[in-house]
Amino acid sequence: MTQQSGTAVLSTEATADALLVATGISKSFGNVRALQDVSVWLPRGQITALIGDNGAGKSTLVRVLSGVHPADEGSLTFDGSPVRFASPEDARTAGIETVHQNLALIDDLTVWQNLFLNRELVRGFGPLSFLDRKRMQEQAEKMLSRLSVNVPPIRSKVRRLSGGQRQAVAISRAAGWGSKLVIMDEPTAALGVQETARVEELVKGLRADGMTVLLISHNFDQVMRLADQVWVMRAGRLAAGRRTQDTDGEELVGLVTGAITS
Amino acid sequence: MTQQSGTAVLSTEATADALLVATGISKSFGNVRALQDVSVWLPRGQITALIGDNGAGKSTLVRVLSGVHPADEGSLTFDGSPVRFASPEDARTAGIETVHQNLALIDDLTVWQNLFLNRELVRGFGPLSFLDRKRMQEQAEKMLSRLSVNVPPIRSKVRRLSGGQRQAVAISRAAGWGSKLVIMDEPTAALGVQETARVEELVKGLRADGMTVLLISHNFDQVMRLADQVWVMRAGRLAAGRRTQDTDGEELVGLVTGAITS
Amino acid sequence: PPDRSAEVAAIIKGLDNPFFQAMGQGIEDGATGPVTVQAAQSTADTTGQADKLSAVAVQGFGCYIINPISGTNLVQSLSLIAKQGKPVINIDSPVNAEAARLAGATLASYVGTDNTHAGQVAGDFLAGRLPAGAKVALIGGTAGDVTSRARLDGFRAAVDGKLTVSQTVDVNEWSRSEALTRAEEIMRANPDLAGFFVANDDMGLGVSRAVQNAGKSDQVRVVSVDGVEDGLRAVKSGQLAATVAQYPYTIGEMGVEACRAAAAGHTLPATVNAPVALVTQDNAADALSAFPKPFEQYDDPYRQLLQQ
Amino acid sequence: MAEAVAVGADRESLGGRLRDIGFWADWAAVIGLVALVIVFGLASPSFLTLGNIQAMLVSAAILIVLAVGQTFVIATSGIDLSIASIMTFGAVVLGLLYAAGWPILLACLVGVVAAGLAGVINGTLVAKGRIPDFVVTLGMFSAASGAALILSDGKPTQVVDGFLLALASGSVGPFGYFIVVAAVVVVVAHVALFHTRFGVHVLATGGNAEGARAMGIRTGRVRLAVYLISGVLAGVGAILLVSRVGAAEPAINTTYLLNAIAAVVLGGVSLQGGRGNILGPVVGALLLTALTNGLTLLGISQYYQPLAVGVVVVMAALLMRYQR
Amino acid sequence: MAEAVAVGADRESLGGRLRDIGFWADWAAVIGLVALVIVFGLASPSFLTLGNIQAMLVSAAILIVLAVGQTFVIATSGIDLSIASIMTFGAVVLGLLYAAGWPILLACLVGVVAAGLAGVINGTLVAKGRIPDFVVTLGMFSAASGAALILSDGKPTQVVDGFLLALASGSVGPFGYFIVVAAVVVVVAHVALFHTRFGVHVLATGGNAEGARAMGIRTGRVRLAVYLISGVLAGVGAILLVSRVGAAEPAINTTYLLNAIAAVVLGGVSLQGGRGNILGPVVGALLLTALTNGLTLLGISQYYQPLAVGVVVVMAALLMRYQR
Ligand SMILES: Nc1ncnc2c1ncn2[C@@H]1O[C@H](COP(=O)(O)OP(=O)(O)OP(=O)(O)O)[C@@H](O)[C@H]1O
Ligand SMILES: Nc1ncnc2c1ncn2[C@@H]1O[C@H](COP(=O)(O)OP(=O)(O)OP(=O)(O)O)[C@@H](O)[C@H]1O
Ligand SMILES: O[C@@H]1[C@H](O)[C@H](O)CO[C@H]1O
Ligand SMILES: [Mg+2]
Ligand SMILES: [Mg+2]
Repeated sequence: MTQQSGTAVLSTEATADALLVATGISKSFGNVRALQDVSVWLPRGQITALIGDNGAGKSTLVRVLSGVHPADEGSLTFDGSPVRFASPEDARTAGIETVHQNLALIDDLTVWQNLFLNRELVRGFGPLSFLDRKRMQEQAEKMLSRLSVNVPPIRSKVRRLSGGQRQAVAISRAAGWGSKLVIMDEPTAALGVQETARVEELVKGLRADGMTVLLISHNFDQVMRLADQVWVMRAGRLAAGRRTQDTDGEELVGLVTGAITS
Repeated sequence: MTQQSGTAVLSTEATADALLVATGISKSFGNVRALQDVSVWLPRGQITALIGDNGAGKSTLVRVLSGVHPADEGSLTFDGSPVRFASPEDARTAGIETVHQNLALIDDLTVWQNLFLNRELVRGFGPLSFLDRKRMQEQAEKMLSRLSVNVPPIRSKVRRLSGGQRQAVAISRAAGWGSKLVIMDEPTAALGVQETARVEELVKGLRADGMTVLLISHNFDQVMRLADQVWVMRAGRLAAGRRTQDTDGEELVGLVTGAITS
Repeated sequence: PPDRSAEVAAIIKGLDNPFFQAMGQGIEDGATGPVTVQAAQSTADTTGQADKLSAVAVQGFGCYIINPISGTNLVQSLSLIAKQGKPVINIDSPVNAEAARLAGATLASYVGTDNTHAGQVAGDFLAGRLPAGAKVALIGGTAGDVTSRARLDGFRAAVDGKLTVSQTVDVNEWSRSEALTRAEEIMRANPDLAGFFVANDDMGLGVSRAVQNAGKSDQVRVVSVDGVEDGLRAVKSGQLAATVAQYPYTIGEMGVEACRAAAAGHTLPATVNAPVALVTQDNAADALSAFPKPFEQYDDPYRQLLQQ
Repeated sequence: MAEAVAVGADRESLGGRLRDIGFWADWAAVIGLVALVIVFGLASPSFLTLGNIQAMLVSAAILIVLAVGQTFVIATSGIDLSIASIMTFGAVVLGLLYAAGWPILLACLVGVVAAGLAGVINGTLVAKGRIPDFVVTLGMFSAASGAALILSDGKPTQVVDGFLLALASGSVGPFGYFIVVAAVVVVVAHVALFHTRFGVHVLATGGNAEGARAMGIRTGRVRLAVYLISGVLAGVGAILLVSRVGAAEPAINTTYLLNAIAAVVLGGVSLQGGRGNILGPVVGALLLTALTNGLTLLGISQYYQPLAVGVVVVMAALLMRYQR
Repeated sequence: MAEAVAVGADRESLGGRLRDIGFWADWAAVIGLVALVIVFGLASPSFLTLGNIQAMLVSAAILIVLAVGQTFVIATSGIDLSIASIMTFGAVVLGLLYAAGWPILLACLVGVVAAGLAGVINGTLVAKGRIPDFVVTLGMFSAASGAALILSDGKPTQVVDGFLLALASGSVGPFGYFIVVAAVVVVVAHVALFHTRFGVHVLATGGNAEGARAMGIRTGRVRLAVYLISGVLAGVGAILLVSRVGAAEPAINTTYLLNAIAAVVLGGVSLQGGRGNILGPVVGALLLTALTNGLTLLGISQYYQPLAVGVVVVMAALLMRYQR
């Protein structure tokens, strides 16, 4: 199974069918250079994985793509046109939904309120718009049932959920908005077998629906199972890119650790 | 590889060589019955895994064993004598160190201060005991170097660490106190390949040093690699117990999901 | 540092009360040269006032005027001034003599009104107007405030055996709105209440408002202390039955005159009584037109010294 | 069918609630108020008269308005220590404009605008300047009372005006205008907090600002808005205050500051933010008002009043710790 | 060799620190103080005279002692709103015992013990009663001032005593006893916070109480201890206060409450807890004292003083937001 070397190396030159192209992204926090000249692209309608060791800069890249942090340098092209995301709202409006590593759930709000956060449904118009609770609750039920085995009533507060249940809520939220790109930062790290399987199904379902997915994962088996393409980061830099069919878990480990270069 | 049925089923009757025996543990939070009549035991000097789906009650059982929550019902025997842990300090004094799922790190303290939390070294005596910073920093360096590839200077604050780095600090702390039992609640969930491998080495090292380990994990490959014995929980109850050599990943999945009963 | 030995520094009590504004104004108007007037942050700010006196003391003024919040709070700072041998004029509230002696602080002169006396004047007035045994209630300023307590004590002593004091409440920070609320409640608990004695005019105006709101203007009389301009107006219009005017303006003015007299080498009288006048509807018009000065003749021994 | 199930579930959960100490804890302020009303009602015949109840409501009105403003700020995990001095500042502006001959309605409006502006400064420093709420509003506490003193030169201004007089003494049926104003503020605030997107964003900002931001909520604007609300309500409080005492006074009332916070806390709103509740603080304000009212009616020595307030606050909190 | 490297690393990090705005932010209070000293020193020739500096230090002493107590509480993410009224309560106890003929030292001791007991009540309610700090101490703010009024019957007690007089006016070299007392408190507090296990546990409790508990730290006891410290220091403040004003007065000075918190905040201690610093609050207290002193020397109307305090607090905070 193991192919030695000579694997097709992915160029950082974007192809025409890329949904998102990031070029030369750098980002520092004080003295910490979290990202240095990172260029990646995500093929439209495919699942791209982003892997790398702890502290490699994966979450930082995710936050740049989703508008949380502005990049210090570099540019983004999304769906054919250059974009600058000044805020997460900009990225969401453009069609990028993100499941952050820390989930971005509001503990004291209910499950349905979290699902509709900043996407609340209202009745009326202008200053006389009031929340349409009933409709949100109904839709929330549907959004969750697609995914989870063991989700508590949608009216309970998120604070009461177990780690896995929380993850399920955050993923349902990102998947629920008919967006173009869904970014998931280690979505199955805290999940049990059944939930992990469900999430993997869901990710495949998103692709089947024509969505593009960026998946951060430490689980290389999962990456090999799901992804069409893989970017590898090491210490803040892009280390390599591969089509999944041209690589295997062993090579990925080597690229992540630096045992194999390029 | 796959053995069908007829596997040796582990009795919840403790054997004489058990380091810790928990009998009939129940615990509710308001209306949520997180644990119901759970009896398990941990063989001395071995690695025992605890698996189960999200919300099965694993973390709650860990918190009972480590003195964070008192059990509503049930009893504990540790190292041959009955114990009641009124506080985490009691459990630590008895020789139980825990890596909690939320890590229990203090963000605004340094790495070395976290490693020595509530185990601070002092000079002088009585009310005139002052912290021996130098000695703590030196020892901290040693504690960490055993484990981690990518740990920042021990004088930096924990707040600045990445998820994986934080996990590494919490694990080093639990492993560093020559305790009898080390409990780890999903210690590698957020870790990269290299760190995961290191942690697994460390867990084996603890066993080699004669310590007993209780490992909570969703990763069944890891469980099969490391553990000598496995307890399976489902919805707050003990579902099954197995010696690792008598089972396999497939059976574990079945037990966790409830597809296989007993 | 510049030579300020020809200048006067005054440290007075309050910050946000017309009583002390008038006092400050009197000090400034009475002075012939530069004066510095500073006040404490509130009438509970004993140490803050002491700090201010210490601060001006290091500047070497030629004369100091003090209106202490309590009998002893300025004594430490006074001992600093004593070392400079500069005259200190005590106005309004007196410094505790024993404490001053222990600290080695000497006072050149005291001019002020006795707050207990002011309360007595008010008490005599109400006792004269109301039938024997009529019910009155007392409203004081911040609990524990020295001036408020002296006024209330004086009032109680004067009406003892003549009127019935049904209730006493204190109002935090001498707040007009809280005084109003308390007065409403007291009237409700005591439907037969005939009068209020209120420890200052500002609160007195709130209490008279409560009386009006309750439609009891004919039945309940309000007397307060201070004689600030709004108070005098209220007496004139009948909202207040009377106010005991203490002429803070004149007290301030006499304070600077005392400084001038001391500078001129005169020996000052130990104690000078500032004028106190009971202002009722009869003389309110006169009082208003003379404001901020007293409308009756009064003794000013300092001015006499200066005119010699 | 699905409907029926949902309703059934709700009913069950209501029943469950009543058996849960958490439910009672959530309502600690109400229980405290009821207990006080019973005790005082038995002890003083005047306490439960219509007149006294009306008067209590009137005198609670300012505190209610301030507590509602404070609630919005606290729900974002902020705190507004400047609320009472902004009220003073608004009152002084109102009074000076009135004294300068402006029409009363315009003077009131500008007073509210001035108070709102002070709120905007708070909000801007908190949101854009990223300074902690406590520090900003501690600074504004000083600055606004200083501004009030400077503008008024330390002197109160009499405001004797028909409109304000009517506001203080008039009523709709048994309810004084003050109560009507407070009720309108309460209803609008409740709707804003629980039935609009803005309200959800306030709670989200207070619960997990970083998470809210990641979801695209402009937490800076939310913070600015709550301080604006708090400032404007302090301005409304200023109108009521001037109308009540017939004068605009530069003295700050620290009692209002501490009581406005105490009312919110008694109302079960966590200072951690993320949880809001409008009716709780209203009940808290009523409780504090009833307490002083009752003690005054009973003629209990004024020295015992602060002690009683302290004990009640702590006792209500002892119940409240079982809050969910 | 290992030594040499460590030292080198430290040196480098000091150099790095100076280039980092975070370093300056951490020292905002010091920078503010230095700026004030320069401005006032130029504007008023009396400001930098020995006499004035001594007077400022004396007048800052009480505030410093209270701010140190407040710092311990804030480091556990609590807040003590009752500190000024506990000081008043302690002063009244001291005064009454003195008036009853007790020896002065015993009266002082019992005053401190009484204040410490009030702190223990705070701590017990916070730790065992699990009531939020803000609520408990808001309650105690009322209760302690009520107790002071009841005990003293609202009357001040003259305490004219040789020992206290000497305390207020005596000095060791150029340093008044007040300054010596404050300095001892500061040094002991610094050592306790940074060089003992207790100090680490205070910071851990404030930073992450749940985590600290999981590590076996008795966070309840830690909370109790910080309120005890805060109470005892309020008692020490009471001795200084009585000594300074020559009387035990039952009216509380609310300036101390707000200034003690402002000093801590100016000193760069986060109200979120988990971070502590003793010298910062001391500098904060000096800054607030120097500000009032300088404005008084310049003869600026007292109406501008609250405004100036507010502006300085906010400006220091603007620098502080770059804090690390
Ligand atoms: N807000 C921040 N401030 C300072 N440093 C940061 C911040 N966020 C990230 N870093 C630093 O940037 C580097 C990259 O962190 P990042 O979280 O992107 O890593 P990661 O690849 O997601 O790691 P993990 O697999 O552990 O989640 C780390 O050294 C981290 O400490
Ligand atoms: N402090 C608490 N208060 C209320 N409910 C709780 C609390 N802790 C846990 N629970 C509930 O108890 C149940 C068991 O939770 P627990 O965290 O033990 O699960 P777990 O097996 O560790 O799950 P995961 O794999 O997701 O970590 C869940 O339903 C959870 O919501
Ligand atoms: O004498 C003054 C005035 O009456 C003032 O109104 C309040 O404080 C008192 O000390
Ligand atoms: Mg990450
Ligand atoms: Mg768990």
